[in-house]
Amino acid sequence: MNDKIIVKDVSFFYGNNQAIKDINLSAEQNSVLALIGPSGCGKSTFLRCINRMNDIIPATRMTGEILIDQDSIYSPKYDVTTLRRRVGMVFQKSNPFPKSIFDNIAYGLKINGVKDKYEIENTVEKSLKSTALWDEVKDRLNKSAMGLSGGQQQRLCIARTIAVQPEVILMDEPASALDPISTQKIEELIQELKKNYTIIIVTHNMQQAARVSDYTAFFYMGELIEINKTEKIFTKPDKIMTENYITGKFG
Amino acid sequence: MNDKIIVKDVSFFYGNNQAIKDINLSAEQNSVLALIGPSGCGKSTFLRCINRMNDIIPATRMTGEILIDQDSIYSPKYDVTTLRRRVGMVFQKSNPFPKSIFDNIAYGLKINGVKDKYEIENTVEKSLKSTALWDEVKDRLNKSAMGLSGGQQQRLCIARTIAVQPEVILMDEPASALDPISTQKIEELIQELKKNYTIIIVTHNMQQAARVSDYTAFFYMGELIEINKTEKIFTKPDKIMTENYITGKFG
Amino acid sequence: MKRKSELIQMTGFFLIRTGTFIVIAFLFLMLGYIFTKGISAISWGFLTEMPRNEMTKGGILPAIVGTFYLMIGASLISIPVGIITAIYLTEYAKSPKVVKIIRLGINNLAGVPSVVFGLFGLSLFVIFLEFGTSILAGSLTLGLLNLPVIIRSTEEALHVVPGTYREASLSLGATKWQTIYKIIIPNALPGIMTGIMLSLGRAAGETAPVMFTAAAFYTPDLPVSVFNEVMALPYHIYVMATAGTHIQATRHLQYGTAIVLISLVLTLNMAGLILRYRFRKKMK
Amino acid sequence: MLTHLEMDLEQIKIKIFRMADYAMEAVTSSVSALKNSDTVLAEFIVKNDEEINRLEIEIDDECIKFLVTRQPAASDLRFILAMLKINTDLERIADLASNIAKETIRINGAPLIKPLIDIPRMSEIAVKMINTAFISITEKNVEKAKSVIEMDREIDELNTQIYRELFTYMGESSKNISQSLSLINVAKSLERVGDHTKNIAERAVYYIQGEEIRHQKPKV
Amino acid sequence: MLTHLEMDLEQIKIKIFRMADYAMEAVTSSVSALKNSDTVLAEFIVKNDEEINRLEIEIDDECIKFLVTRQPAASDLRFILAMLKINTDLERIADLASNIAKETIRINGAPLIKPLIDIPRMSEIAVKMINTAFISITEKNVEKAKSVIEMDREIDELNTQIYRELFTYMGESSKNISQSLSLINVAKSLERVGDHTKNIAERAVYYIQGEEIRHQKPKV
Amino acid sequence: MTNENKKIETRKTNSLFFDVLIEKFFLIVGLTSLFILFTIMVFLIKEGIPLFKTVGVSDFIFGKEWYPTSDNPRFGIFPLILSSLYITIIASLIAIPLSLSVAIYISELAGSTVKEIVKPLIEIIASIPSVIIGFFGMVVVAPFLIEHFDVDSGLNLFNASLMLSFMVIPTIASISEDAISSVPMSLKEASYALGANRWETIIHIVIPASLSGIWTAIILGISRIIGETMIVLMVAGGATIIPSSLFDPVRPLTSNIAAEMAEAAVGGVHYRALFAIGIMLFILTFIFNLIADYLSNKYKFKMN
Ligand SMILES: Nc1ncnc2c1ncn2[C@@H]1O[C@H](COP(=O)(O)OP(=O)(O)OP(=O)(O)O)[C@@H](O)[C@H]1O
Ligand SMILES: Nc1ncnc2c1ncn2[C@@H]1O[C@H](COP(=O)(O)OP(=O)(O)OP(=O)(O)O)[C@@H](O)[C@H]1O
Ligand SMILES: [Mg+2]
Ligand SMILES: [Mg+2]
Ligand SMILES: O=P([O-])([O-])[O-]
Repeated sequence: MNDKIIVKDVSFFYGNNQAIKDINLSAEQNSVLALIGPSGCGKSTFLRCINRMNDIIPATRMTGEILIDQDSIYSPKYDVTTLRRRVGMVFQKSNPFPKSIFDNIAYGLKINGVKDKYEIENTVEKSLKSTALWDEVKDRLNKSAMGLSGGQQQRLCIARTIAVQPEVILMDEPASALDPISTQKIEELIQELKKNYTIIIVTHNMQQAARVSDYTAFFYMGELIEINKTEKIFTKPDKIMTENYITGKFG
Repeated sequence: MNDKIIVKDVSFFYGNNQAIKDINLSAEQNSVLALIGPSGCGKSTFLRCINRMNDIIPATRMTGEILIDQDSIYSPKYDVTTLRRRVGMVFQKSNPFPKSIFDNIAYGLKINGVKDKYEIENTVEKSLKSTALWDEVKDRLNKSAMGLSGGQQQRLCIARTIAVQPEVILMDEPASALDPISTQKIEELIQELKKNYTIIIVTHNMQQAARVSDYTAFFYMGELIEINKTEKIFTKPDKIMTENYITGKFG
Repeated sequence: MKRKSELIQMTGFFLIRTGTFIVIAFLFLMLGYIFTKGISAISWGFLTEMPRNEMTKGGILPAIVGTFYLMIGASLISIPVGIITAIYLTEYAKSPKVVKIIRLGINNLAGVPSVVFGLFGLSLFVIFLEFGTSILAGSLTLGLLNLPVIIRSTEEALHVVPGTYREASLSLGATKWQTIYKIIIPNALPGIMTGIMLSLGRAAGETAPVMFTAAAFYTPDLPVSVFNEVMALPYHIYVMATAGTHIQATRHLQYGTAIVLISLVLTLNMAGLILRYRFRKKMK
Repeated sequence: MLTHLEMDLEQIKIKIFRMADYAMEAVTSSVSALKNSDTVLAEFIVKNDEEINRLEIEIDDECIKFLVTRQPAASDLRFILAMLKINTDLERIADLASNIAKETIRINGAPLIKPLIDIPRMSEIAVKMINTAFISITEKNVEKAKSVIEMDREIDELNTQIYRELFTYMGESSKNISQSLSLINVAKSLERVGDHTKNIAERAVYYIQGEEIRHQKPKV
Repeated sequence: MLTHLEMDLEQIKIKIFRMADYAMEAVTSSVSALKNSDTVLAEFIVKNDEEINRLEIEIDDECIKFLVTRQPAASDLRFILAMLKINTDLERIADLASNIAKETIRINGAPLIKPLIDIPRMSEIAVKMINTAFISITEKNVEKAKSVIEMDREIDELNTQIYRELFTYMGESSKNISQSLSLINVAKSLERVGDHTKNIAERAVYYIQGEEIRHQKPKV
Repeated sequence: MTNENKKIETRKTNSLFFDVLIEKFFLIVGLTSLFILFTIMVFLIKEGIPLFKTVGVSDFIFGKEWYPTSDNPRFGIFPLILSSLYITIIASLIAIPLSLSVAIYISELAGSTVKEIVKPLIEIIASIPSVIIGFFGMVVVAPFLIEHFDVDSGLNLFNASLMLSFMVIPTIASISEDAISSVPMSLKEASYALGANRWETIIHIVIPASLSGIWTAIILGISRIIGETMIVLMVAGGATIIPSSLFDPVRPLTSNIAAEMAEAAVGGVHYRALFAIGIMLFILTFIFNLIADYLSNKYKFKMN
């Protein structure tokens, strides 16, 4: 099987508070996996386990194992900065650096040791093109990224992420702060990106999950209730909890 | 006709920047009117014209006329604080005062000159009941409102608004910061409230507009493109612009 | 490649930690030194008696009292004016230009060296208005000096009150003043108190302006009128340490006075900081 | 307490059940009109079809409204989709009943060439099928829905039987031809009512368990 | 560049057009098999119906997927709803074609009692109706869709005519009865093809202009 | 319903009038600060400018001798200016790196407990009256310098700079720290997510993003150093010479005013000369504050 990511018995604790419980799942290469569930159910926490972004939160603890390409990413010999380069992340609120558009993308390359100016320029252009941003910004590469619209900023953040050639892209509600039109653009982009990347996306918006993903995982109170083909989840989920959530008959 | 609100040729300027242009529409008594349109199209601006909340923004200007129950609310003899009591407003982010739950609701009564303790208690209970919050908070009326969940806070804000017996309720994306379950509760509530109030709601979420409203107005670049029965707008809009927006074929 | 950046990181962190350590160490060194040297001078008598024997004996009561008078006098000016100015700026001022100009004025007032305030107090209050070197002149000078402190911290406190509270209150039909009085000020109160505490501390510690406008090297009696000169703690330290006839003999009294002054100022500031901490936490 | 969503669904359910009642009523009455040569009743049935047509459009509209406003998923979506199609089937069933009534009108009180036994039997089965199909929807009972599909066999067989019988009649005397053709038509119509009911049952199964069972066995 | 949404819609459109092609093909071939007593072709048509059934389910699934994932509104929603129902109609048309083919098989190469003129004429009209209905969808042309509804009249008339003719034949000789019944059945089937196509056209109008025109004139 | 309505309807029209009145009153009070600033200028000018009837502007500024009380008084403040300048430069050189270390330490390195301790400590330094720091410089640092550095007097340029830097470190550190902490976590996360380590993130993302805030802090710090009186009065040594070594005693502008005001006859030339120095200080700090103001506005804009 071509499972890019395999998650085994993962639990995560904020202090004594267990945020996720014994999660087991796997994500196929070149597919989009959507994580849905009510607020606070642990979607973001789970996502951030995958690139060890939770490491930077003090007093937290993870148990279980996550394998990417069969390598255990929490093993001591796995370098966390390498992991994060391989597993890119896009956040809920677009967060471009207060630098020029060009430098925003070049930054990741530079800290990863790329020095060749030509190569950097090339990659910047390529990344902007693959996020359909090139035409919109090519005349203002040296202007501040803060001058872009919200949707453009978010696409810039995606471009910045793919510039360092990750294999997996994690997205934590990447479109929830955007208007419908920008949201649509991001969704189109995700569809394109899955040709080359394995994508895991957290979203509050069930329809968004339905639109963009191949698989959907439903979380509730820190537990994985159901993971299944997206179409199945949205037309005929196996679990009654999922059904109730999907149809809005919750609580 | 029982038009509660009639808007005639309303334009609004932030400095020299015209945010809305010659809006004409009317809102029926005891109906829900939804305002939809892309970000920055002037929905909030328009909404805030109706209770003269824009008055507090310096260097702005309005032209045209707004009638509520046939009275021109911008006429010099119309008292703006009376207007705001009659036209309640609920905001995007729930904003309870950092007081007790009880005091949050009592505040509006007190500033409006209600002194009778019994009357205040009565109204607090009634308002909480009509926002379906009473059972959830009746044992903690003297606890701080900040301890409520986001959705409860938003319902508290609605309760606070209806406590002063408005006739119209304006809502500016009242559920956009809430999770789906709380959103659903708010939507249910709106359906209930329309029995007694005339409601105008701004929403980014077209499906929300479809669900809760009787009439929908589509704004674009400060102009009112189309106002119509909600069902009509969502199945067979008259204007091609509306059609494109509704079906996500924009830009 | 990654090894190298880890090495750079270690070096950088080491330097930063060292720098911080130096600063903290210096603080402890200073406070520790002053306290160990001066603690023996502190006694009930030291705090409550008049100085004797050309101030080589006895207590520092007049300096303490004088400092309190100056603090209170300064507050009477700076607190009302400061708070009202801040409210005007955040709540009322409509034209951004007016706000900008006033705020520029305040910022510059804050930047005026205290010795220049001293000069100003001297020329306006002491000489021009003929208050003489007096509590009144000193209080006015310190009050003006403190004005920006109060304005700024009050402004900050008002700004932290979310704009949505204002909107919510107005949308319920409250007038502007009702909104300010019932919603905004109560919420900003801890923040405002912080400013008051900090400004009191500052008034207690300022030397240069007091030196020109209010302070006497020695007064035999406690002041009875606002037109009296007073002794003040900081000036007392300065004078005893530099100009007295018995500099070495009064060393431990100087340390003692320093302890009193430090304690006073730190208590006020601590109170201010705690208030601010609570306030910020609450506002989050 | 029902949510507005549940109330909307209930509304649609109530209407489609009313529609089913109309359809069953129409089938029963049309055959009894034929049996009793009751032209008046037959005419009433033809007329009443318009009412059913109106209801069909109403239900479709409500389903569309529900789709637009509720964005249903999972069982709610399946319910609406099933209703949209069941609605069409019911309307068609009513149409077929009105066809039967038209044959009665055509026969116009002439004495029947043979006592009607199998045709009322067919109509009974058809009505029972419709009834069972809708019970299966209410009870979310897949077995009941599948039993409807079984019952359709009976109807098909009865139809073949009637066809043969009338075929023989026609050969015996050419006088019989006209009425035989009418009766064949009636039987054929009832067979089609069965077909549509089978469709309804299949859609019920789809609604209940989200599985497509159409065309699993080759159609007759 | 097409968005994914437009691509999805296009995908559904392509499939439903393929389905329409199959249906037209089936109708034409079934009548030509009858005319040429081509039992082999008839058998092939019956067999091929399964392929169409498969396609029907596929299209339904895609429509449902579209509803779930795209939450369509306005014209997109009308399109999907129209497709869902048109799909059922097309499948039914193919069924009817296969019914015709089954009659051919039943006749089993026996010489025809009369030269077939009106029946091929009916099938021609039916195919033209289907074609026009789908052109009206592509071109969003309401007039064309409405013309389909007119054409259905012709088919109905031809059916009545054929029925009368064959009724006469049957009276003339009881030998003719069996084949006449078959041909009546074929004509009736074609008439129903016309009915379903009329439905398709009505749904096209709904898609194009969002207006319900079903049942505006009382049905025949 | 209508009954209750009426109750609410009988509202206070007079409160509206009250509102207008309050607004007017607040406006007047709000203008006080400007008025004070203006009055300060007026009085400084009134007392200081007449000096230039007797002493030329360039003699005043570039004159190398300051003998205000001699029979042939000379009022050249060039040595004072240089003293101020040197002290400012040296104090800044000490203070800036240390302040930034503290700021970065608090906002980026310290754990939450350590942070809650260190931050108040820094704010404590900020509140210690300068006279205490001066006192410490006099009685502890000066003897220490004499003992270990073989200098004639412990009260000198270096000691003053050291004490001044200690005084401004909290100012610079806490404003910088505010700027650094207000760099959104999301930016740092973005950097980590690209594979950067903490140091790279601090250097390439956090500092650049907070640079104008840090600059504001530095400018304000420098402005405070220039304006500080008591420390230099107590530990700078007080010699009106042009310093030639780090350990020369010096007399900056501020301490000069403080030291001599008491002995200057009101209205006399000496008195006016001291006010003229006050004018200089006023202008100097005014300029610095304008710069800081400009920077902090720019900074605010960027963060939005
Ligand atoms: N930094 C943290 N410290 C302590 N608890 C946390 C922290 N972050 C999250 N939690 C808790 O962990 C649980 C899961 O949170 P998480 O953010 O993963 O939920 P989520 O599903 O992403 O919710 P949302 O949809 O609101 O983003 C929640 O109960 C939350 O309160
Ligand atoms: N306070 C303000 N000062 C100046 N311009 C403003 C102000 N508020 C809004 N605008 C401008 O007016 C236009 C309309 O803004 P408005 O907030 O009404 O849009 P909106 O439709 O509510 O958008 P959104 O959906 O993002 O809330 C925008 O171009 C906006 O930039
Ligand atoms: Mg989250
Ligand atoms: Mg808005
Ligand atoms: O509806 P039918 O005519 O195909 O049974």
